Amino acid sequence: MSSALIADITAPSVNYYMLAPILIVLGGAVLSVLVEAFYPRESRRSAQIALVLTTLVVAFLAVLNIKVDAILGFTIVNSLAIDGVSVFLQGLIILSALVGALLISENRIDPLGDAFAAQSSALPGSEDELAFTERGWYQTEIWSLFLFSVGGMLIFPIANDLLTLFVALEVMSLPLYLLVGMARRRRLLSQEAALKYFVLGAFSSAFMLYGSALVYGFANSVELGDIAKALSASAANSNLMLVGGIFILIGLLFKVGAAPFHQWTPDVYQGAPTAITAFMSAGTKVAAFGALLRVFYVALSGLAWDLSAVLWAIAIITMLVGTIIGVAQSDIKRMLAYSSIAHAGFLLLGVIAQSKAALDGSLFYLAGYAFTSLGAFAVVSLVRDASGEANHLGQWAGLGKRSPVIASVFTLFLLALAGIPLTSGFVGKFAVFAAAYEKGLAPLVVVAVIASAIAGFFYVRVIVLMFFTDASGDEVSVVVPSFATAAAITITAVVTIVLGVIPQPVFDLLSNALFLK
Amino acid sequence: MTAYAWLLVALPLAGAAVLLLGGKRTNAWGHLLGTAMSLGSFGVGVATLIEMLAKTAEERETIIHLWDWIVVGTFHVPVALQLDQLSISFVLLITGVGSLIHIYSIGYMAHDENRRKFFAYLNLFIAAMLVLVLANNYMLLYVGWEGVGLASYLLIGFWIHKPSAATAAKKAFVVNRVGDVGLSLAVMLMFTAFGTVTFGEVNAAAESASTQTATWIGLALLLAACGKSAQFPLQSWLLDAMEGPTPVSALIHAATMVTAGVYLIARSHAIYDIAPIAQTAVIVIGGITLIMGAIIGTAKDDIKKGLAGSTMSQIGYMILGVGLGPVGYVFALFHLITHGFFKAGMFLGAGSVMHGMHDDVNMRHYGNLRTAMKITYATFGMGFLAIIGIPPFAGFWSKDEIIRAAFSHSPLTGIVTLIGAGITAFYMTRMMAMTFFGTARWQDDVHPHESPKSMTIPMMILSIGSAFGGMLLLFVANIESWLEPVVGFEHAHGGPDSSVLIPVTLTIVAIGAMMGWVQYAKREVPLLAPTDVSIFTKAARADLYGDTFNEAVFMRPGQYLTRSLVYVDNKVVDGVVNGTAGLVGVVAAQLRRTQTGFVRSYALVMVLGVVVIGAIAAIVGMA
Amino acid sequence: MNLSLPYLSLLIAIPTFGAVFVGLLRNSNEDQVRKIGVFFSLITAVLAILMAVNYDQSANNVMQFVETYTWIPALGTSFALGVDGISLTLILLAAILVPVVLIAGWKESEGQRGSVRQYVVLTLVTEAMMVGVFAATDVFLFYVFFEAILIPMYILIGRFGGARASYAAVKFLLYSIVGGLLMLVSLIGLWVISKEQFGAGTFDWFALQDLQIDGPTQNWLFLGFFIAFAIKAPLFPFHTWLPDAAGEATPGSATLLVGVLDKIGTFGMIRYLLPLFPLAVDYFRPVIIVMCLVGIIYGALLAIGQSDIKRLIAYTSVSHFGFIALGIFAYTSQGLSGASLYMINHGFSTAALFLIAGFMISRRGSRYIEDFGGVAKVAPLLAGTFLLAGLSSLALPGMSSFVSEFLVLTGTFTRYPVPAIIATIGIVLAALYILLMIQRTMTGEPSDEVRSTVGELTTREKFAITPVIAIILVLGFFPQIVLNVVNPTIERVMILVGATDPLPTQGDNK
Amino acid sequence: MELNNFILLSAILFSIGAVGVLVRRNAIVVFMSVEMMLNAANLAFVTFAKANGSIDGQVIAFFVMVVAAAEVVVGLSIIVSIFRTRRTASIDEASLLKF
Amino acid sequence: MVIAFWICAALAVFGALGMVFSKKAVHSALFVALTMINLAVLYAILEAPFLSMVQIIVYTGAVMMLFLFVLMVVGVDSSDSLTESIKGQRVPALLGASALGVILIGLLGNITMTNIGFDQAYVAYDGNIDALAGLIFTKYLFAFEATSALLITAALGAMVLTHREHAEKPLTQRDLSVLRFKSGNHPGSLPSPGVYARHNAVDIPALLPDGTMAEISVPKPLAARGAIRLIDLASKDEVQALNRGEAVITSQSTDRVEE
Repeated sequence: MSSALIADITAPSVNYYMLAPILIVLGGAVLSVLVEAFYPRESRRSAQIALVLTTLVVAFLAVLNIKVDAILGFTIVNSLAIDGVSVFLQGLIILSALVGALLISENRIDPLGDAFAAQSSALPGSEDELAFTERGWYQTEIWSLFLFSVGGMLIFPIANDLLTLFVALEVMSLPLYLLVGMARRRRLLSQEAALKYFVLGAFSSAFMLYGSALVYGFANSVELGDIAKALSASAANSNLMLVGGIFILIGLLFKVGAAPFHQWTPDVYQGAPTAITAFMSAGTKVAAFGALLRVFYVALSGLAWDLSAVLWAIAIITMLVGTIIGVAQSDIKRMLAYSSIAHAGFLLLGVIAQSKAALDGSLFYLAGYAFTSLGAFAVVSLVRDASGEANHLGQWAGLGKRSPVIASVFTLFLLALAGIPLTSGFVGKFAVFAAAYEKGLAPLVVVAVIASAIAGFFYVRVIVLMFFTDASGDEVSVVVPSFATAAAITITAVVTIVLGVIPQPVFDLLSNALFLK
Repeated sequence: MTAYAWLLVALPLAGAAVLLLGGKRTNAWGHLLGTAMSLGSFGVGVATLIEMLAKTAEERETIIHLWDWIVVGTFHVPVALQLDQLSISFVLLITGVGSLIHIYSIGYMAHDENRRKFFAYLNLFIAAMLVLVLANNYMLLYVGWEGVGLASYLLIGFWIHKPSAATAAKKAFVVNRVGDVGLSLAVMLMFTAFGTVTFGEVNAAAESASTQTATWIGLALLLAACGKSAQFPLQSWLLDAMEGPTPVSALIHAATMVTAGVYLIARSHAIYDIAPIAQTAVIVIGGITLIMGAIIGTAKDDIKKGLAGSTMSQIGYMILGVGLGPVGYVFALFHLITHGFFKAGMFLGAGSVMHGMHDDVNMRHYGNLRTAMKITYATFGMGFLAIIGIPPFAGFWSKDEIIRAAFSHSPLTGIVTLIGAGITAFYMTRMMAMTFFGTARWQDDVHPHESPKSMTIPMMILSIGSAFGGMLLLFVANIESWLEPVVGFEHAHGGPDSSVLIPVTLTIVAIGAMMGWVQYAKREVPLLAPTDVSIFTKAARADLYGDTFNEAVFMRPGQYLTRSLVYVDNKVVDGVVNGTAGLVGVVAAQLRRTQTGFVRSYALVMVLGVVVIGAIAAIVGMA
Repeated sequence: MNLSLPYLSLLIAIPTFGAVFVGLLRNSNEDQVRKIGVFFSLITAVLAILMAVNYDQSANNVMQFVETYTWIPALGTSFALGVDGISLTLILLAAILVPVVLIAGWKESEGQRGSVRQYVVLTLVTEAMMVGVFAATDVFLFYVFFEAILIPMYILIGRFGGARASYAAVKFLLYSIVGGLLMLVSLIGLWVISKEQFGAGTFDWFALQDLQIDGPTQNWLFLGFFIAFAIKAPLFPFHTWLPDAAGEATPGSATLLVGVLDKIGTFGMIRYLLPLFPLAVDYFRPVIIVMCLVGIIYGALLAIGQSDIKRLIAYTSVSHFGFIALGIFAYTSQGLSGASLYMINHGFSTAALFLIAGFMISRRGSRYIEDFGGVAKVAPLLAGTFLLAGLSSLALPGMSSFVSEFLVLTGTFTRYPVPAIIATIGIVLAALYILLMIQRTMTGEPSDEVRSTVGELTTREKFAITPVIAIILVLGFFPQIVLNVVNPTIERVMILVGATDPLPTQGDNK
Repeated sequence: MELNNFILLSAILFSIGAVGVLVRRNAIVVFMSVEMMLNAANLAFVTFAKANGSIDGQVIAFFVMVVAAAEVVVGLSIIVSIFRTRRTASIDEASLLKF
Repeated sequence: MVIAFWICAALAVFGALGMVFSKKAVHSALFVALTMINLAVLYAILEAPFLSMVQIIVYTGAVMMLFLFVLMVVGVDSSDSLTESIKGQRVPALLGASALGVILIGLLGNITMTNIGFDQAYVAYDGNIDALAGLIFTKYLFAFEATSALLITAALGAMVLTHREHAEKPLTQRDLSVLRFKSGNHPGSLPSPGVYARHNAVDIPALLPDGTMAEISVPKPLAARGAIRLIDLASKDEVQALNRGEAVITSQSTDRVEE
């Protein structure tokens, strides 16, 4: 190998402004690993929290910088696309992550510490574990993992080629698999959730990868733009492209929790530490839908007609499965998980519709849903009995009496999830449904509306339990949280209302949110 | 005075308002105020009449426009009073008889703790009845129409603690409502057809209206009249209405309110004049009720119910009379007024009897009361002579004219009226005999005595009316020409001559009276009603099965329907909703089982999903 | 007095402010809270009356007191308010009833799951939203209020009601949500069509009237709106939530619910269905009229069969709403004006019925008819007012409801004689259900329980109920007060939908 | 040499891998099956690289191997940690979360 | 080459099937390794020498070793029952997967594929590895960098989940012995029981040289149950005799339970 030839490899130009949010977050993650290695244990946790929050804030400023200076375009030989959508999604992900970080940092509500096992490697119930707990140790590696995951989420929706997409998927998912399994309480469930999430995640990413291979075979490139070109250039529909496209979609649909690839959702949402569930439900959904939108809008729009039947079916099944099975749930986290499935179904309408309005609607919907979901799970983490969170719905009876404020806030979130006006959920739903209707998806809109009605049933049930039912004898209480969770709940509640009452600023933001093709 | 005609209504209305709103504070003088208001109204009526008399016949009709009531599109209804010969006649009847009954009630209700309220209701009735007869359009008439219904409801149920009274009141109102539907339909028809609901315009437009329209309107109005005037088939409430205090029966259920149907038909004469079918229907209804009421009257032992049956029958005469057209209108109204005198008088007499008999109404417990209650006997007797049509008492003149008119229409109607006259003579004689003649059958603790002056004086005044009212109206007031400008008048042609008819009628009356006398004055009247009687008697006692019919055809099926609908609403209509929710629940519970908890089965679902999606895509791709 | 104030915004803002104020009050006892609530609702009422006084009956402009603020341009919606004759009267109705309800229901918020403070706050919030829903001239804004009002009402029913309140509240909410969602679809449809035809989507009520929509599309869009309104109104067979909700809610809340809130349905029919979907209205009219007729008779028969006073009143409302809708879809000025007037009258007469029934129920501690009897003897004034309210409900001439009911019937008759004849059965049944109830509760000898518990009206109760009864009587003889306001609006609606009153047939063969 | 055969081979391996995931109870074997699927994808990448004459497929396959390695590490550590707790590697045992 | 393909393909499929159908996980792992190696050969056939080597090194060398390693932790010998325990899983699973295969083969079987080869691709580069490097460090630079995050995550994850930290510093040998002696009793081993029993039995205490019984020599559980069989003290002399080697155990000594 001659040195002359190596010199021939001209280094790609890198626009660091564009990359800044990602680099900052991943850099923060690496720093966090170093902190883990070299910082004394006693102050490690606070250092990590400070580092993570700083990183996220700086990353958000970097996103703003992109936005304000309109530094848009492809970078690193088209592997990343920085466009209006990217900026919006990245900003949204970072904000969700900030709220998520606040929740993860909570260590007041559980007398034993935060939501994570003192040492995940210690056997549940072992003397070691007890010793760790008694000493008040924390598994501070979660912060590094968290930042890595956020990094992956930031890349996922802006990846402009299938390889980057795949890698980003893994960067995002692997830390989550781990985080899911690290709950302090009910560790068996937590580990089981991790295993399920992991196995199914790997399974689905195998599909996605295989699809990428087929698409690569068809287009001789994995760049989304090239794929679109190849699609429009080829006269006949290629089986390669069809199968490949479907398989890629499957990988993405898995991540967004669309039926029939949704079954991990309830189990993982239930088993994971609630703070992680909250973060996942917001961050993963945003990132995955961002990616789904990009892949579908940029690369696969040529297949839209071939896939329409499939996507209609998936959207319908997703909406109905999410809402109908949600009716039968008795665990609040599982219920919210099914709600998230249903919302994925609603959002699929925006994906299928393929228009600027649909895009705006979907992005708005994501923004609204992310905060609402974060807030809802944050409230879930506060309702506890002696053994940890009181997740059984029966235990929520009479909550309105014990803690009217928290119950009211949760009601707000439920109403937003149900899509009642003056909450973000309604505006989002409206925008998406309107866009879908505009593109001739009226039947889907009707199904969505029916599903919303069914979903209303189980949201309302919780409200009934909280306010209209007398408490059971259980010793359930709403714990007074630390500033972090209180702040998280306040922020999410405010955002939920503000987006519902004055959504126009967000729509203004979205006005130039387009995909670079 | 005409300009102040609104005082006619306002005075009693104000009386009612003061008495009702004033509460217990007005207890002491409430009855006096009520009576004063009624008398005041009468005074205004008299003054108005005098003013009217000064005018020529054509100028006598005056419309007093008070304010616009409802104006929507072309639907224009004023609150306006129509003063003409017809309405002023009614005004005087109502306020006159009404005032007498107010006075009577002062004594009759002296010991009732709610006397003030009674007078309030009476005032309310007077006001409503005046609205009814003074209205210049059917809508405003409707207000009076239901207003008197309300007053009747309140007064029938005045002794509210008596369940029978409450039921009777409700029944009266509901049955009246059925009739009211007729009135509202008539109004709607008129508006649809003519675009107006005022009497004048309707009557004017009716001249060019099609027979069909007129027929429908006529039938609808007849339905209304049936309800208010207790005509077949809506007669059943009147007998029950006797649960109310006797002055009420006298005023409302004899003299005034129940005759409103006659007034209504007379008012709408232009409609009927061009609708022979409707006219025939009126005649048939009148005839049936005439006979029915009379038959019912023959079997009642309750003095008030007997009189009520008689009222039905007499109103049947009037209805039949107005059904005859211009030959009958005037005489029907004539009979209405005379009937107002003698029937009110008899009711007050009955009240007086009851007053003396400890509120016992069973005539089988009476007998030979003429000795104990001379004034009552005398006044009642006057009424008796008037109703059976003995000349020169009032009833003779009016009834005779109706019979003559009926014969001029057809022999059948004539014969019906004659038979009616015969039965009337029978049951009235029976009543007279059972009450005032024969042997005293009083209970031991009953000591019949004459009523106080406040009661007897009105009775006396009314008996004077019964005696001379007919002649006065016919010969002095010349009622034919008086009412002719309003309702039209034709002399009866055809049929037997009065020289034949009067003797025949009187003969039949005499036969009826003889039979009654023989049976009830000459023979012993058992204390308990005999049970081994003919099916006719049984039927008559059961009000000719009117209630039985209503119960069997409307009430029981209605109750059944209601009950089953409640069931249907809970189980079916609501059931569909709850069922949908339940179905979702069941489906959810089943679908939930798919979430087995096994990773591999989730993976399987994914693979199957992929397969199905692939298959769909392949099929779509090929298609 | 001619003040040019932003009346509508103020009418929304004052109760809202009151609600916040009451909500934030600390260290105040229940009576104070209630007094403050009444104070704010009275200010609102006064302001509403002031607005009504300033309303120009002769003006030709469609909406008055118009206010428009930018809201969500992206969705083509703005915060646009304005009133025409119908909405003006309905806002007045709401503004007058709220203080009445607060005063009449002084005690009914005690001893409930929720606190008195919540009750007052929720009632005021409901009032603000009711004003909003009637004043919105932007369909989106209307929808927002339409849906959002469910929440305070839901809590009012669920937290302050009887034993099965939560079931009733859920039923109410779910029904409404289903209706609302169907309406949402149609709303979206309208928006999309406006986008196609105008280039930009809009929800402006005026602009939407210019849309050219073909028949089949109209039919679908119509259905969405109609079902939502039919549930709200409620028309048969969408009524089953009402007896439960009204039966379980406190009398005050039931009054607001049935008296005002449900009017949104019929109001929406006039405001939105007729001008926006004239073809569809024509298409569906036969079905709707049948629904109305069934509702009139069915509701009345069911009312007869009830043993629970409040449920009975609720069923009477089902019957009344049948009349209102019948008037609307008769498409005559009498029918429409009658229906508009009916809305107001029904509001007051139902208020009277519910509130007085509430007085009785709170005394006796039972909602069941069989537990009463003989009330008239122990509480004649109570009985008298109840009778009066009942007479108003059965549309006795002289009461306000007679005028409206008769107008509806006449208006219907001129176009559809047979349905009008069938509807008159409802008049008879109305007498039955009201008088049966009166007979069973008021007459007879009072039982010992009744004697010991049921007392005469208190001064506060008299104070609350007097204005309602006064209005019922005054409007009975002077309905023109309302009709003068409503008529121009109705005329405009008639022109918009291209309907004209049938001319008198002059006795020609029909 | 038919490159199609390579693709068919990759399809077969992919399907067998899927079968493995579906029928094997041992978590480790399940995981191996996933690896098998990834390898099938790699084979497809490499084959298409040759077919299309572009080296990208090979690069991607290389990346996949790295990613797979990382995934294996994480996956196996999860499996080990579960094994420590439950003393079983059967994936069916992890079925507390359901319905 | 064609023959090589068929052989490798057959072996690869065999390996894959073997993986699925082996009872023992270890066998499965070995079968996977077989497939991997064959894939490496196939890569070589497809002119991807670098990948071929990486396949062997990374997959067969590292990944499969990791698998085996974990299998050892879990238990090499454990064999799975191949009977299905989830109701309704196996048949649909096989059907589904077959259908998947059928669809894939059906849809992919008849695609037209060119065979361009890498000549063009290598023009700018010196062969396969340079070409790969050229792409990795330009076009796929970002993915490359991102994988580092993946690797750190993996390392971190493995540590977090499996590395056992201890709450305290572990004790050294020296610490342990100090501790042992500090407690003061029996630092050494205890005497064995039954030393002087007439027949070998654990319930009979040992006798110390002075003839006293060492009850500590009897296992604690027996002592706790009171099942110690004490030696007849009268025979002390005998013991001493025995000690001196003057006597033999005779049969007249009787077993006695402690009085």
